[in-house]
Formats: sequence, structure tokens, C-alpha cells
Amino acid sequence: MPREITYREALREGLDEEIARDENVCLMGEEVAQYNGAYKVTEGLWKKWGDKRIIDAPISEAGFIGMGIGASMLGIRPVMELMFYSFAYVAFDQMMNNAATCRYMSGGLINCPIVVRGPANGGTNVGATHSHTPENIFANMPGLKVVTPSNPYDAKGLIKSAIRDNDPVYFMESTVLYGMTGLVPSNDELEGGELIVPIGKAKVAREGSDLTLIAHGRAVVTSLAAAEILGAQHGISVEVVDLRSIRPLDEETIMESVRKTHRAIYVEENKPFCGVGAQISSMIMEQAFDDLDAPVLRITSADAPAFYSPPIEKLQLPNADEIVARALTIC
Amino acid sequence: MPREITYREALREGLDEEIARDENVCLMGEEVAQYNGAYKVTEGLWKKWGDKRIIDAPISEAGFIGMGIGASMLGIRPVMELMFYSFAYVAFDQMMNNAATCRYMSGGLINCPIVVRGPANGGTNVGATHSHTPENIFANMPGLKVVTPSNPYDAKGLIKSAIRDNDPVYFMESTVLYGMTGLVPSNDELEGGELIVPIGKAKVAREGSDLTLIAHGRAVVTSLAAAEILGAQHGISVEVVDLRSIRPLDEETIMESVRKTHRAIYVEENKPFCGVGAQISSMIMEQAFDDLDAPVLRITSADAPAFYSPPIEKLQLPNADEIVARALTIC
Amino acid sequence: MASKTANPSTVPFADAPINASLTGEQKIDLLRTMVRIRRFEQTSLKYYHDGHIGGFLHLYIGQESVAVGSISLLGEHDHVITAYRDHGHALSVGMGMDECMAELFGKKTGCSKGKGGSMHYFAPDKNYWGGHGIVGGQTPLGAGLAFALKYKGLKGCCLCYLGDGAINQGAFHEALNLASLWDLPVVYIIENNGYSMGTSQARSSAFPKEGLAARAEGYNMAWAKIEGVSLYEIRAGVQEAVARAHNESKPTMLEIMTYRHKGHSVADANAEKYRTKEEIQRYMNEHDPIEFWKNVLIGEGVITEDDYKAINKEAGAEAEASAAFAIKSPYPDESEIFDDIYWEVDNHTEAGRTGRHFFHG
Amino acid sequence: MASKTANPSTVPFADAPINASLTGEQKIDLLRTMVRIRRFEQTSLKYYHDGHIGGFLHLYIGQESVAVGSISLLGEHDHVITAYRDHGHALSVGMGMDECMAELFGKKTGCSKGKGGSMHYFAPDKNYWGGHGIVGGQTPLGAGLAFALKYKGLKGCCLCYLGDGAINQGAFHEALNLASLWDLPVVYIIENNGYSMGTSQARSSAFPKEGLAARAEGYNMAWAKIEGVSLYEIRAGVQEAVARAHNESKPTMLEIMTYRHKGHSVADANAEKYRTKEEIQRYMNEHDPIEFWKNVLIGEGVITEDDYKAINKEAGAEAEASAAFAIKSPYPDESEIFDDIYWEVDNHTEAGRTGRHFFHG
Ligand SMILES: Cc1ncc(C[n+]2csc(CCOP(=O)(O)OP(=O)(O)O)c2C)c(N)n1
Ligand SMILES: Cc1ncc(C[n+]2csc(CCOP(=O)(O)OP(=O)(O)O)c2C)c(N)n1
Ligand SMILES: [Mg+2]
Ligand SMILES: [Mg+2]
Repeated sequence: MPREITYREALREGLDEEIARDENVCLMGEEVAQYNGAYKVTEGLWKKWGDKRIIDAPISEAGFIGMGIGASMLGIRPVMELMFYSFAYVAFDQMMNNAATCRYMSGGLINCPIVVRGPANGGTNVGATHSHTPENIFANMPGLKVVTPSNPYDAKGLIKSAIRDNDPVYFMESTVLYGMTGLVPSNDELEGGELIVPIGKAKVAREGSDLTLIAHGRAVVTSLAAAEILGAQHGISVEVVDLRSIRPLDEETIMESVRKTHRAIYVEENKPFCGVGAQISSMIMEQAFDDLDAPVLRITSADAPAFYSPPIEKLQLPNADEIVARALTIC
Repeated sequence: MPREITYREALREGLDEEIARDENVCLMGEEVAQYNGAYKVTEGLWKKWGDKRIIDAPISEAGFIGMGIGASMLGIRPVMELMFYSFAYVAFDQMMNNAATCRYMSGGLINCPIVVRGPANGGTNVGATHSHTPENIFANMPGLKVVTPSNPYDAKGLIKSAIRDNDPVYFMESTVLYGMTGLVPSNDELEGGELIVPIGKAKVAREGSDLTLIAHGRAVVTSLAAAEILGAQHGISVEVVDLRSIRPLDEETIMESVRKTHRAIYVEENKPFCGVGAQISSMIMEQAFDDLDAPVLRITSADAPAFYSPPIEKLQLPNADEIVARALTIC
Repeated sequence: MASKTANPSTVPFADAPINASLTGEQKIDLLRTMVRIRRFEQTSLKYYHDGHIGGFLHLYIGQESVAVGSISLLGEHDHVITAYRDHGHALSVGMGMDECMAELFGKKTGCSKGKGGSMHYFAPDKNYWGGHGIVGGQTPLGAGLAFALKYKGLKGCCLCYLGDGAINQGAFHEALNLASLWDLPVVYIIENNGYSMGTSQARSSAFPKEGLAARAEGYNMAWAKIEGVSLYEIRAGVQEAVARAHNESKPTMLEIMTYRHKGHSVADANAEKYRTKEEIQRYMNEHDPIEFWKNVLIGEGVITEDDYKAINKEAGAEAEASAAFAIKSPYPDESEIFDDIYWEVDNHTEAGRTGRHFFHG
Repeated sequence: MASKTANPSTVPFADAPINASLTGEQKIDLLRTMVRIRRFEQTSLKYYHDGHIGGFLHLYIGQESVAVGSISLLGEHDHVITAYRDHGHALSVGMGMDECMAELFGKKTGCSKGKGGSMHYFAPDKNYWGGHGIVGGQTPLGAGLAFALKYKGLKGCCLCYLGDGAINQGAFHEALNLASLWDLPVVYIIENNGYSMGTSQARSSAFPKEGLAARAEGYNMAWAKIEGVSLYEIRAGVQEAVARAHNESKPTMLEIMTYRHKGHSVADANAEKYRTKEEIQRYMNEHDPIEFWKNVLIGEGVITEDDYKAINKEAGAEAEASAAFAIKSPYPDESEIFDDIYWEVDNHTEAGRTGRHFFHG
């Protein structure tokens, strides 16, 4: 039976199923156990699985994530929650060096099957230090994988893939999406009995022929809204490509779409300078230069720290109207 | 009298002059004082200026850089040495949040005139954890400035500007360049009596008409070598633009050159994914799309952690032959 | 613990010189500041529930004595920095309710022009350096303010506050070693309210039986543990540390035992789950610093119940007026998004005009 | 301190059970391992000066007893992790000179296939997890290895080594709190050689008079300070900590006093500036763990001077042979640049084939 569940519930189901499947999977983070999670993603899991599998950590991100990396070397598969992904910055060395380079520096003797997950988004009026979106930063480092689900279905399917992956996967969610509902099949409807979405495979979230909007995370939702407006009000047929993961990257799906539509805009909530859109747009230019009828445009968050004031912070993030306006300049 | 001095000496002169000029300028870092600096940039300064101005720090980058940021709020102008810029990763939160966002979050009541300097380069066989080049990462954050001198003249002129700047400036040098010599005028030859190179102003390091190589840091040296070969052996007239600073960015000089040559390659020792070249190439496409006769290409370090083995690590970095070969594909 | 009307002669630390010298007016001022903080926050809570305030709101209710008592000791060259639970410190250093309330409402007239919100109050003109959201992140800054004082040869210190949960951040450890190694005049004040969010002190920290502050021994640093319900005790304990900073340029780590009556933040749905209702009630009854101090002053004959009511009423009116001020204040202009990022740009300097600084759209 | 021929009955800790049970052969093995480390490093130094080795080379000469003594206590489920001064630990866990020397030469036959260099030796099959270049960065990993053991219900521990300069990194502080809070079977061993690069312990750390390890008190953790010239003393001290980990699943912080005879790294031009020549000479004379142990064994009648010479000669020959092996080994292929980054790619899995993983050129 197709069910409507929230992004939060989808994540929780994925976590729960993986904890059940593999005794080496455990969940750790601040307030994930007894408190049920600051954003309730892990609600009920401690009660179900107990102290061994669901572990409350002190406010020591470098310590406990580093610890998780060490444990992963010995075969534990820790899933670490960052209450906000912004807090990765106090654990940055552990996440960039120890998780990403030990395999290389050991000539392949080590691998770190760790997942670090949590919300990476602005837009909730919590100020500059709590609103970082470091997907571009972590994806810069070979050895790391960066995953950014935009809907409940993908959230469940991707978290399960992330946990099974034998490399470090940094899994960036969004507090704004936690309450979003969507169809997620129950396991008995599925061949193979479970929902797996592979990492590295983009999704054409909407088909179209005149313009491609490429996006990741919540910007996919914004892009779909813009696509509706562009179709209904301007007769422009818009294709929306949801990257799902930043690294590995499904270049094929991007290029296929751009070769069809000849126009592309990258939409993201990342900051502009060296953001994900910079990488994608420069790749499109290199690989599909002759197919382009217009430069690839980029729509990002405002190039400023996050503004607390609720009505103003809203203006810092990409919205459908902005996408429509920019699209009209190239269509 | 024009003098040949090294990049290292040029930096030292710049530091020394600023310490003399402003009593609030002090220098801090691991082994900068009594040891004379791990790379001898600060040689002799402790002897000359003493304990108050030149300060040896314990191995606590988050602690002492954070301390420097705090002191800068009260008007001290600390120049912090990172023995390797890679060690910024243990101080990342201080450098990304406290230095970059306090001004914003206080509505402009605070500014942090701090300089964090040190070598950010690979190519010296010190392994993956010591070879990070985070110019793209820090330049992603509004509020920060990122400066990357490629020669002795700029090293001196830019470090002086960096120290006088009232915003946080992250100044990335190169151990490979420390021994490079170049003409640096002595102060008595100069109008105004001192050498200042403004931050945010690129330099056309070589004029040409067929192709623009844009680069920063040591990649400028490599680009100049490639330009010679392209001219002498292939009759291609190459212009080389040295960005000098990544943020602020001299967009005008870039665009002017590209509008003239119609072809551009970004050369850098940064890793590719969301590297500086991604940003510049996507900007060129957006702003000079119709002027381009070919896609903007990017030449970067290999997309892998740094390899220890000396002959192999060499292959990971961009070299003149690679630039020549890629240039020939678009010229 | 508070008795209904404390007998002046039996209130501990009343006769410490720093307390004995207080005038009645000064004692009333301390009471007034605590009450103003409480009314300010109660009012903000109301408007938060009304939807006027976004993001986080971490209330200081129950802990007022810590900021008020310690900051009351400071002079011209003394500085203050704290974490996100920062309203109490802000009002204690003399910030006005208007600019503080307007900040919560995200208004242009806010102390940070609406850019910082609840967690990010600043007033450098009052030696107040925020208001910081990253747990422990302010602790090296506190050492830096102290470093600057020492560098400039000023006789001053920095009070740097943090929570009991913040002590396990690496940056704090590094700052402690630097402070002790270099004799920096900084006083770290752990406001131990027993919990970091939903985690009790025992579940977040391994520490010696003498308490969290005893970790200072590892850095060869002076320390003390202070019972935080009483302004007298806080002032006596903190004064020792301030004197040590002023006279010997040495750091101190203090642990002040306190309690927050409310949840971790307004969004804390579990505030009565990880702590029992009984525990909360007991602290509200027996560990309310305002009740305690009021009773001390009544016991001393400095005020009457009616005086107290008047102070309360006045503070309530002030808080309501500040909300009215906030409501009628304009939101920031969209163009302000790009202000206050670079000093050089804001000040239209040559450097601020050289090169492109912003890369949006 | 070493006397020329130590009298067995007077060598401290000789009668600790863990030492009393050693056979003569085992004692000779310990000597042999120390000598092999020394010869290996002396040989590497020669080839470094010849230009065969790049990057950093941090020698362990003078500290051999620490790795050899402590690692000699370990069993099947015990693990080891250290910093960049890692040759001694590598040979102690049983890595071969060939693969270690070839690694220095950047050869394909190196233990890390030439990718890691001197600072990054690994041998997970021997429970050896590196070799880490970022000061203090390995300390949470060490807690993690211990966590994994406990999670799996194995009776084992992790010895995690660090320098006296590393103790001031935030990550170490966080790891200590976690280790104590969660009763992780990890033993932190501070190899206190008195200096972090050119900075003496006194210039880098504020600490209690009992020593650096006494910082453990702040985490309610057991600790001890051990004089490191003698294998007997090291083994006795570390054994207590290992037993605590095995039997009570509790962490320990040990400080082992030692000295490096050479500079911080081969590139350290100031090795005789920040330390006086006299100091260095005194330690070389009086605190050479190999000399000391040799004399113990001669005093005990376990070996003769001639035996010692033979061991030395054999180790020297082994080291030279390893250099010959390294020289004749091939460099890695250029294509190996993209190996060993992603497990999934290396293993040609479905995940490794899905999406683009590399973005060069
Ligand atoms: C580095 C970091 N990790 C986690 C958080 C989320 N967080 C904010 S406050 C808090 C609890 C802090 O408790 P404590 O230090 O005791 O201060 P209190 O709230 O009791 O005043 C947590 C986990 C954060 N802001 N920064
Ligand atoms: C985070 C970090 N900062 C600085 C360095 C540079 N560095 C490498 S070793 C070292 C000294 C470490 O001294 P200690 O911990 O005492 O170890 P020892 O070298 O004496 O074995 C320094 C400063 C580094 N590798 N990592
Ligand atoms: Mg608390
Ligand atoms: Mg040392």
C-alpha cells in the first residue's frame, strides 16, 4: 500500500531497518537517544534498541566523530548525527583528514564505513553560525561522498545505501524538509522487500524540453515550483534534475538533459563562491559547449552570512520567482 | 637599487615593517620566535622585537587563532602563522565562524583585523594531511579574504596590505616558493617610501592575444613556463593573469583578457571539485559567453589525496606540459 | 537555600568586604536588574508564542544571579563574553530592553540590526562581546580579549561564561592551557545548571568529585565552586578571581551552581521529561535567586514587599514598552543583507572598492 | 639511570610478575627489536641524506624502549595507534623492515604502497592503525578502536601514543572525556621527550607539578608517570594499564619520560640550539634504553657483549638489505594515483560504478 510519510519518518525507517539488519550499525549523537533527537528523527529508536545501539554523546563533535571513524576501521558502522551540520566545523579535521585520507595513506588497507548525517540548511532564523551548507566543501575532498536527499522516498532509500556503503558518506538533510510528506512504498510492496536508492544516480524529477533546472536538496522543491510557473504562465517546458548526491555525481543524466534542452540553471541553497553550481556549470560548459544556447546560470543563496530576521532571511534563499525571472532571461 | 630577494625574505621584510609601523601588530605561531620559524620566514624577528611582539604558541591552533580573533576585536592586529595551512582544519570553526560572522551577527559593531598566514601547497612529499589547499573553501565564506602571492614582490606588498586590512585575511603562501628570488624594490626607491600591493587587483603577468591562462599562487609560475613554450614552439600568444587574491576578485582584469583572447584556461593546484577554477570558469561563461571561442578549461591537481612518493606526487600537480597539451586542444 | 525572610546576620558572605561596602541603593539596583531580566524574558516568551520571534530563544530564568552578581563587579577595562543564553548578561552590562527586544523581533532597531537574533547580542561600547552560538566557541575569544588587555598594559579582565556542557569542547581545553601558560587575566565562569539540553552533567562529563571547575588543576589554574542562588556568594567568589586577574594577571576557573527554570530553549518539548517535575519545582521554590535576594533585602530592611512589587511592576512595564517599540520598529531593508560583512566595504575605503567582494546572482 | 653493568637484583621492577616471567629468549628478543629499530632508522637517515627519501623523517632514536616495552605486552585483541614518529611502533608490532624501508623510498612495495611515507605506516593485520601526521588527530581514533572492542565484546585494548606537545590539542581533551565517561579500554601513552619541535614542555603546557599525565584527574581517569629508560619499568607500568583496560574496561593516561637523541625531524636545523649539547650528551650517555637494557641483560648473565655485537651486526645487515630491497623496488605506477581513495571503486562494486567519482581534467 502506498503510504504518505514524512521525510523525518522515512529517515527513521531507514535507520531502524539498517540497525535491525546489521548488528554493527549504531547511532550516535547529541540527544539522539533519551531525548529522541533534537529534530525527532531518531524518535523511539532508543526505546526500541537500547543503550548499545543508540548512544547519547557529549558536546564533543571532534571527539565522538573521530571516535566513530576509529571504530569504523574495526568494522563498526556508526551513523553519527550532527544536531546541525554546521557543527561539522568543530570536527572538521577528523572529517576531512581521518575519514578521507586514511584509506589512501595506508595504500588501501583501511576503509571507514561511517555516515555523518544531520540538517544542513539555512532558512530557520538561527543565525549565521547555524546555517552552513558545506556540501561543496566536503565534496571537494576525494575519498568522501556527499548525499542530499530532497524528498521522503530518497531520504529512506539513500540513508540505507549510505549505511551500506563502505566509504565515508556525509549525508545532509534539511530541517525545513523534515515535515514534508511523500509517497514511500512499504517493504511488502517492493521487490526485494526493501527500498534502496543508489548513491550516484540522479533523478529526473520532472521532464521538459526547453530548460533544465538542476538542483540538490531543498532547492529541488523550489525548482519544481518554478517549473510549474514557467510552464503554466510562460509556456516553457522545464526539466528538473535532482542530483540526489553531489559526489559521486551523475554527470550522464545532467548532460543528457542539457543536450536535450540546450539551457540550464543550477539552483542551490549553497553560497555562490565555489559552490556546487560552479562545478556543475563549468562541467556543462566543458562537455556540452556546442549544445548550449545560453550560458548556464546559477541561482544560490545570497552571498552573505545568514540573517536572523525572519522576513529578511527568507530573501536570502532562492525562491521560485527568482528562478522564473532568471529563466526568462535565457529562454 | 633594485634588489633580488627571496619570497621568504620579502615576507619577512613586510612583517618587519608592519611590526615597526604599528605597535598593535604582533606575530604568533608555533616555532615562530625562538626557533626562527619552521620555514624561516620569521628568522631574526624575535631577536629584534622580543617576547611581546613575536610569540611562540603551543600546538593549539583552535586556541591560539581563536585567541587572536578575540584580541583583534579589541584592536590588536595579530598575524598568525600556521606552520602548514592544512592545520587550519583543527581551527576551522574559529576561522569560519568567529572571524567571519561576528561582524555580521553584531550588525557591524565588530571587526576582526586578523591575518592567518602560512604555506598552502602540495608537492613536498609530506602526505595527504599536510598538503591541503583550502583557498576555495575559505573564499566560499563571505566576510573572509583570501590572498595567494605568486612571487616575492607580491608577497611583500600583499602581506603589508593584509596586515592593514580591517577584515580577516587568510594569506596562503607556498613552501615551494619560499626560495624563489625576484626583484623587490627597496623602500628608498619607492614613492611613498614603501611597497604596497592592493588586495583585489590582479596582475597581467604576461601579455598575449590568443589565449588567457588565469592562475593563482605557484600555478602562475607554471603558467608562465607554459606560455613560453606555447609561444616559442606553437606560435600561440598567451596572456597570463595572476589573480593575486581569490576574494576579493579582480573580475574586470579577467574579463578584459578573455574578451581579447576569446579562450581561457584556469590553472591551479587546488583540487578540482568546486575549486577556484570552477568559480572563475562559470563566471566567464555567464559574463562573456558570446566572446568565447571555446569552453573555458580547467587544469587542477589530480583529484586524489597527495601521494607521498616523490616522483608520483609530482605527477599530481599541474605542469607546463599538461597546460601546453590542453591549450592545443582549444587553440 | 532561601528562607522566607533571611536574617541579615546569617546570610553567608554578607560580610565579605565587596558586599559589606554595598549601599542599600546598590543592593536594590542588583535586585532591579535581576527582575528586569526576568520580566524581559517572560515578555519575550509571550511574543515568541505569538509568532513575533523566530529561531531559538534560550531563557536565562533562574540563573539571573550569575550574570548580575559577577558583572556588578566590573570596571572600565573589564570585558564580558558568553554563549547563546545571553539576555541576562546583556541587560547586566547595561544594554537597553528596547534594542534587545527589537533584536528578537528581527527589527532594524535591534542591537545587531536584526542580524543576530537571541543568541547574538553584542555591545562593544559596553565591553560586551556577545552572544555566541557554537558551544565552547567563545572560550578562545575570551582568552583573546584578556590577551589584548595584557598586551595593552591595561588593568582589566575578561569574564567568559560557558555552560556545563561546553566544557567538553576542544577549543575550551586549548584556551585553558593558553590562559594559564601565558597568565592571561580571564575568568572562566561555568554556569552549571546541571544540564546541556536534555543531558545531565553526569551523562556528559567525567570529572573529579570536587566538581567541574576542578579540571583547572590540570592546567595549574586557580578554581572555585560557588553556590549560585545568592548574589553575596557569587560576588564574593567572583571578586577573588577578578582580583587575581587584575593584580596577578592570572586566570581562574569558576563553577557557579545554578538552575534554569525553563527548558533548554523555548522549543524544548522535553523540559519536564529529562528532569522530574519535582526537581524543577524544588529549584523554583528553593533556588530562585530573585526570591532569595528579595528576602535578603527585606531581612536587611533595605526594601519592603511593596517596594519589590513596585520594582516588578516597573520592569514589567518596561518590558512591555520594549515589545511595543519592537513591534512598531521597521524590519531591515533587503539591501542590508550585504552590509556588515566587510569593514572595508562598509566604510567605502579604497580596499573596499578594489575587486569584487560579493558573488551572488 | 644506567650503570655500566646493572646488578640484576637492584634493577627496579625486575621482579614485577610481568617481568619475572620473561624467559632469557624473550629478553633478548626485546633487545633485538630495539636494536633493529635503531639500525633501521640509522640506515634510513643515511639514505635520506643521499636523497633517496623525501618529505619528513622523524626518528625515534632514544625512545625505542617505549614502543618495544609497551607493545611487548599485547595480545590478539590489543591494538596500537600513534603519531608520525611511528617507525618504532611499526617494527614492534612485527612489520618487516623491507616494507617499511620501501615506504620511505616511496616505492610500490612499501607498506602503504608509497602513498603514506614515513609518517603513515599502517598494518591493520597486525592491529596497527598508523602513523598519523596531524598532531593529536589520532587520539579520538584510539578511543574509537577501544569503542569497537567493547562494542564487539572482545577483551582487548588500544594503546594510543602521543607526544608531550600533542596534549594541548582539543581533540585529545574530547577523547579523554569520552574514554572516561564511557569506560573505554584505551591507554593513552604520552611519550614525553621534553620537546615539541623546538618548544620545551614548560613553554607549551601548563600542568600540575605531578606531571602531564596528572591532567587525567580532571577526567576522573587513572594515570601514572613512568621513567622510560628501562623496559622493566615500562612493562610493569603499562601492564597495570592494560590490565585495567582488559579487566575493568577503564582507560588510563600514562606519561613515559623519554628523550629523542636526534632533532625533531631530519630537517630540524636547530636540534642543538633549543637543547644544549650537554643535555643531549647527558641523555645519550645516561638515558639510552638500548645501552641500559644491554647492561641489564649482561648483568643478569643473559647475554655477553659478543652476543650484543652479533645482534647489532645482524640488525645492521637487515637494515641494509631492506634499503637494497627498497632501491630495487619499482615506483608506483601513475595510474595508482586513483586507487585506494574509495573502497567501492577499488572493489568494482555496483556503488563504485555508479556516478562519477573523480573530477580531474
Ligand atoms: C558545537 C556545538 N554543538 C552543539 C550545539 C547545539 N547545542 C546548543 S546549546 C547545547 C547545550 C549546551 O549546554 P550547556 O553548555 O550546559 O549550556 P546551557 O544551555 O545549559 O546554558 C547544545 C548541544 C552547538 N550550538 N554547538
Ligand atoms: C595540528 C598540527 N599542528 C602542528 C603540526 C606540526 N608539528 C608536527 S610534530 C610537532 C611537534 C609535536 O611534538 P610532540 O607532540 O611532543 O611529539 P614529538 O615530536 O616530540 O614526538 C609539530 C608542531 C602538526 N603536524 N599538526
Ligand atoms: Mg547547562
Ligand atoms: Mg615531544
